[in-house]
Amino acid sequence: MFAFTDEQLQLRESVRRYLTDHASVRRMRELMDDPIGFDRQSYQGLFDELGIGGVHIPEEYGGAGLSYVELCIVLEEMGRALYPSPYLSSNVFAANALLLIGTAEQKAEWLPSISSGEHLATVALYEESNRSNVADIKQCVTDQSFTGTKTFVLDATVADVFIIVARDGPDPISPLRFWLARPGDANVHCAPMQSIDTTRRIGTISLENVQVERLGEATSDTNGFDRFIDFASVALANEMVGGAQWLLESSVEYANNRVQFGRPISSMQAIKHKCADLLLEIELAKSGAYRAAQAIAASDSAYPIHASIAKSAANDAYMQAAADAIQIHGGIGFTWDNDTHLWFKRAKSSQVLLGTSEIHREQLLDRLDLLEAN
Amino acid sequence: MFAFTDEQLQLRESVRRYLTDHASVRRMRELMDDPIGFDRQSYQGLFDELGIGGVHIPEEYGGAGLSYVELCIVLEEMGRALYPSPYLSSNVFAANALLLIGTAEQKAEWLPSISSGEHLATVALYEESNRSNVADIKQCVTDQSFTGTKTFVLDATVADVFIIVARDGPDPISPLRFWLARPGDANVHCAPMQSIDTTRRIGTISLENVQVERLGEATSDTNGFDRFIDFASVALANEMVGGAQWLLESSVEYANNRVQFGRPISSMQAIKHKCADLLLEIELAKSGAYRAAQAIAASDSAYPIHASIAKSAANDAYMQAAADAIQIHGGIGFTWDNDTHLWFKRAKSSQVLLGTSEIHREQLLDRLDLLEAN
Amino acid sequence: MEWTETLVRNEVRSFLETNWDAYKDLLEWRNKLIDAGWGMPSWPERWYGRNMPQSLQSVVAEEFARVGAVSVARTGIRLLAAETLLAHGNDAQRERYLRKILTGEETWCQLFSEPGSGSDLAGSTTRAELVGDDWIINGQKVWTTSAHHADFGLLLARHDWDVPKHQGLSYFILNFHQEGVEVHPLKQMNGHASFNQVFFNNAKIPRSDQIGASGDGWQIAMTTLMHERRNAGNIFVEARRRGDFNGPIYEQEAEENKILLEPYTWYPQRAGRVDLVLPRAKATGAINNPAARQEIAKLMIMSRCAEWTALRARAAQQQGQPQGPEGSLGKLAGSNIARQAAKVHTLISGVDAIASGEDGPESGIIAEILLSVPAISIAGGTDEIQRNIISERVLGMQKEPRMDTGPFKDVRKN
Amino acid sequence: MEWTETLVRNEVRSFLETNWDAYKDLLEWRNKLIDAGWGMPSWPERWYGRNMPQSLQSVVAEEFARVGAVSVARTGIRLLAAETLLAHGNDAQRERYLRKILTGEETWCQLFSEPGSGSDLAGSTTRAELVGDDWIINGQKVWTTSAHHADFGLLLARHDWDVPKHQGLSYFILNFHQEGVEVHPLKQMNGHASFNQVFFNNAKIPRSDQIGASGDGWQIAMTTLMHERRNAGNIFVEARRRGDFNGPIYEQEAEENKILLEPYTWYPQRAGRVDLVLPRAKATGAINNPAARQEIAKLMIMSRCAEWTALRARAAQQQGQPQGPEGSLGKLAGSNIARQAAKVHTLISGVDAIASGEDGPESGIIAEILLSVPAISIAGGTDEIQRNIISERVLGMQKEPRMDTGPFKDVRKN
Repeated sequence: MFAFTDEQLQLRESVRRYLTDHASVRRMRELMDDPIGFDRQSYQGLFDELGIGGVHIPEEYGGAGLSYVELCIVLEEMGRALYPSPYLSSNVFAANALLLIGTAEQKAEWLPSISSGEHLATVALYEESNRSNVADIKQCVTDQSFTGTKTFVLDATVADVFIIVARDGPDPISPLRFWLARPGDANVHCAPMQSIDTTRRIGTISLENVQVERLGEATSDTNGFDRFIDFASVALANEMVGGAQWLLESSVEYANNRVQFGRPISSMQAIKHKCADLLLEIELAKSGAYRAAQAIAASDSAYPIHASIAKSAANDAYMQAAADAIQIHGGIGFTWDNDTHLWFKRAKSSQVLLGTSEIHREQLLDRLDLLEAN
Repeated sequence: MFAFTDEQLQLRESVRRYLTDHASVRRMRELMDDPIGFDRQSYQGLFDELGIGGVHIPEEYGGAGLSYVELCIVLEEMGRALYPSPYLSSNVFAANALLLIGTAEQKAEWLPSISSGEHLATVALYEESNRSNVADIKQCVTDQSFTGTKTFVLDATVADVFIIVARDGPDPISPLRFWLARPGDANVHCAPMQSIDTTRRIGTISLENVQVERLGEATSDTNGFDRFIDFASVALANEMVGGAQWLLESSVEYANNRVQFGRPISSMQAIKHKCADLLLEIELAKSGAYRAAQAIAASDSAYPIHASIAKSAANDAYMQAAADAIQIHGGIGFTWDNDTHLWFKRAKSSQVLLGTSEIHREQLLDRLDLLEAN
Repeated sequence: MEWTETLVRNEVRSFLETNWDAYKDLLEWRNKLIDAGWGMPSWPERWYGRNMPQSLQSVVAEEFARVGAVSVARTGIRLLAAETLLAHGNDAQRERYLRKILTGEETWCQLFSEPGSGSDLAGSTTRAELVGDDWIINGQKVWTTSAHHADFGLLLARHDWDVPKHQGLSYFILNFHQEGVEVHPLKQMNGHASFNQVFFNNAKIPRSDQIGASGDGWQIAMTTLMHERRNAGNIFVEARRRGDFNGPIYEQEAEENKILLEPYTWYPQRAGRVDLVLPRAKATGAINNPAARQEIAKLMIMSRCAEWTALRARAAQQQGQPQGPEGSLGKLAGSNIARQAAKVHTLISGVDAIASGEDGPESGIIAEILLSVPAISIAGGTDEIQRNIISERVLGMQKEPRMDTGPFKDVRKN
Repeated sequence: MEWTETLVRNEVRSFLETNWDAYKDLLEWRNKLIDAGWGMPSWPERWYGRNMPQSLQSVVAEEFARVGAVSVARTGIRLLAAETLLAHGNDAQRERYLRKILTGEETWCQLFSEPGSGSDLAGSTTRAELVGDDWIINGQKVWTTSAHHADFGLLLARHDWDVPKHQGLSYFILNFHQEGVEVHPLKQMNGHASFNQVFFNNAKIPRSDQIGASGDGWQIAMTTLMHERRNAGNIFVEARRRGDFNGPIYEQEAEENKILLEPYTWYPQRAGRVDLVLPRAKATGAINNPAARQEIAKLMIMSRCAEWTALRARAAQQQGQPQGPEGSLGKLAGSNIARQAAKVHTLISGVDAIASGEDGPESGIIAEILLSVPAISIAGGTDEIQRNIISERVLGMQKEPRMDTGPFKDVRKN
């Protein structure tokens, strides 16, 4: 174990080739000014050409029936290419919520259209109270009705259906549950939010007395939220290490070509050692991300530990890579026309979504303790 | 303000010259195997030749009547030279306890003989419960009698008198007070403790039903302990930046002389940049240490903030300098015969005495908050 | 004449009593100041000054501040141009340019950095060829602040490719008002465009606008850079509030400053905005999070110690003590502080950190900090160059082997 | 013969069934093993082996372990000597030395590093001069593990000072049992003396003990170092517990190991003892301190990710995939982990961190960690050298300009 199989390597290769052909940086720069922010045609190609709309979704729901490892390979490549699309929000997060919590009927209703790209779904997690710790959600559903504003919702303005996370009743310790808000409700209002990362669109959705449908049974276990966040963190961590790797490669290439004082700056220890340290940090983060994906794929009960490790290591490696890449590029790295800042901004948005490293480190020790206690 | 005066620079110069003449590393290495651990003759010379036995002790108690700034200059030079002596324990810590808390009678009784070197005194702070946070003292004095074991007592085996810190009564929130245990009591037992830093001797003292004398009045304010610790931390921080400076200088000198691959290693960016970063960290720590000494000298009410900053900055700078110095020296820096490890060990003992950086950082925010509230 | 503090104070005070009037026209007032020598009193008497020691300048400034008197134009890099002309220009050049620098009628910029020579300024490849009585300039400069409204530029260009790189450079005054010069704004990752690229396509410089002799370029540029380092921070000198005073002249001055300072509005964000940390930590509740507290405290400690280090350097200098290492460390300290501040702001804000513009905390200032901090360890000499300088000049460590000592045409370049 | 797993397993099993006896004398048993070719089955048949592919070695080891059979002597660096002799020695040398390496009768050490050439091994200045039929050796080696009980040393020395440094080196077998060789222990800052200094004062080496030709020294040393890297960690191979088995032969083996492994007792402390962190954090209550928790978590994350990275490298290798960068990062990761572990141990222990020996926590192990960790980023190639190697070999970055390419006598040295 722990080496990718030949099939997995082929999957990586085909996704990379597809994104090289269909998701150039030039195209991405055009999309940054686009109100939609992604290319419907290349997104649809993921389904039609590559068949990765539902990598980890069972075949009965229209997916490819592969494991979380394959999903994470796809995400790593998308992170590397900084591919702007609702794939993470719809095909991963929303699909996960359905897979983990939904009833058989709900899965049958929604997963096939998500897997085919027909519907875009997104999960609304953030609100005023949980900026730092995503679990500090206060808003609630009462009598199947929800009123409130969710923020930092990925791809809010293009989604066809929302999965709202809210407490099941007004008691502040009521369990967190997921609720479907059907499209087309007149009391649902979406607006884009300005973000430093224009390759990952966010928005607000405001709901007023909107009837929502609970995902899963009322009696289902109350750990669904934690599980969802862990799965999401692992997915994001894999996307992140792909981006970090791109930054390192582009920095090394630049340093090999950039001459100052009569020699390439890649011959200077300050630059060489920075890159060596970065390689180490990124490879460690990759191991964390891969291991966590594997733990989920293998239903390893220790996966929450691996999820904390993966997100924390990816946060630190990606931000370090982003800062170092700009530094290695020097002044040119701070300009708009150079591509480095696009990955820098993605690193920043990834770092804060689903918890900074401090949150995950604190959680890791709790979880290690819990594991030992069991 | 903030530049040393000419007199202060002269004081520094004369202490440095004295220590160069009387406290060579060779002599220090001999003393490391000595049960006493310091050179009585050179220690006595501090009083007789240099007149710095009571730098900051008022003239009426036999001192030089200078300020805390001058005391800290002396300590910085001692730290630089790694001068092994009971100066810190007796002339600084014990003298401070008397100055800050003692009654006029107690000062008159003890300070002159401490200032002249006739008596060695030491303050016993640590016990089983306060290894990490020195304030977590549990032992207490009841009916003027103390039973318990104090550990990590500086120069325990050579001290003539002990100042025990203990709670005033069995209630765990009773105020912490300082108590004199007179010399010669049969129920006081001292033993040396093995320490990684053999240039700073520590020991245990065990007392059983020993009658102790309270320092100061029973009604005196209960902040004496905090004040004592802050003063002590500032003194130690100044000692530490002297040691850090020595490590940097010796590393630069070694790097300028050490040739590998046909060039001095000081021409390699990895070494140059390490030294530049270290210089920055040390100079910042010096500023913190000097500023705190000045705040105490000027009775600036913000001195607790400066004390936290000074100790924390000195901890980090000294340990970094110690680790970097060994790394720059390479294999030779790890050998016993090279001097670097002696400063490394002092850095480590200084780092943990009176609180690691984490403690001081946490305290700093409390204190900033308090200052703002007032 | 031997200046003393009392003498200076009395003279300035009497001059201001007689002449200062906030209802005068700015240009008129400045010309009067220039003629009287109170605009740049440390300059030579022949060139609008009073030959006064630098140390007494603050007395003059105090008296100006006391009555709210406006001084000569000082913002931007115009004074670097003036100091360079004073040190290396000829009298005709001083005559032509100095007064209008001080009146503010003509603005200047610095044309040193190039796309291929960022850290390595002396590796300039902008080409200067003498054709008849004109130098013909071809090439490109970059990182040029204020080029879009500059009248003149201080230009470093190469006239000789057969000698080692530092020896083949010359120094010119370039007039922006000509066809061969194009200025394009250079947009940064934080959305601002504080800098420009300047392209020369057979731009012309009359021989009379060369400063010094051919080959003196590097040495003269060092003078400019020395003044730049000395004035670091002074760039904002005139931006101070004049809340207590009123008069139309202040509006004229404010208008001038507004244009000049526009490119610098994000500079405080670049430095990390340590001032915002505690207030925001309290507002968000992050002050109660022990992990955040550690990082905030680290920042506070670095920041306070760096301030004190700067004070220490200044105090030692004022007491005439030999310069210690403290003075050369500020830039590197600033980078570390800014980086830690960005980390702390992220930690405090959580997901809010990425919301920008009006959607973001502090009306987008937090987002702007996060996108501006990367510049501080690059602009004006990267951290790596700073560490080289500190290790060589302060610590006396050895230089690296040089690969660029031969004739410049043979040196490997971009 | 074409070896298969089944064939190997059957043959070894039958050999052991017939011959293995824990009541045999260790030397007698090993000679039998050597003659049968089961001691080093991957070696050539002519030299005590069976020419078996490396991949089947584990099958042999499994069968030995199953019955608790002792193998040939493998600890220390003796196998590096053997592999070097197999690769570059002549038959007379193999005949003379190989068997006694495997029986354990003669021990070896490596004489490469010098005080003046630590990172720069090829800068060796130990002098070898051919006088008659003897090489006369003068100079000094250092960091020599086990020299105090070595019979022979693998010596790198310089015979030619007029050629570039890598070309003037030769490789010898040095006999320690002579007057011209002095061994002094080298005490470390943690109190141990795991290494030695070795001084040569006209030490003699017969011509027949030169390996390869003059000038081949560096190339041969590379073979030794390659095996050293490959065997890293294997040094402890024989130290495994044999709790299930009894017999006098184990006592003989244990005695041999005790001597050989003594210098390495502090190596686990050098790596930071991550295993002690959580138990001690719980015992001291530091686990409840949020600042400590952050640092502990950082350590756990680094340490787990590094373990997984090593597994990843091994798995890819086993699947025959091209080697990724993971394999070369272990040493640098180990340094970072050890440093963070030292930080965490200090934080957990507070003042207790400095109490050593019996007065210290974990019977002085914590203090020993703090005094041993500094070695890990130096020994076997400093972190700086590792970063050079990684950046050049893995990332394909450029080398620094070289200052040591001319005749060695003209190269600047210590």
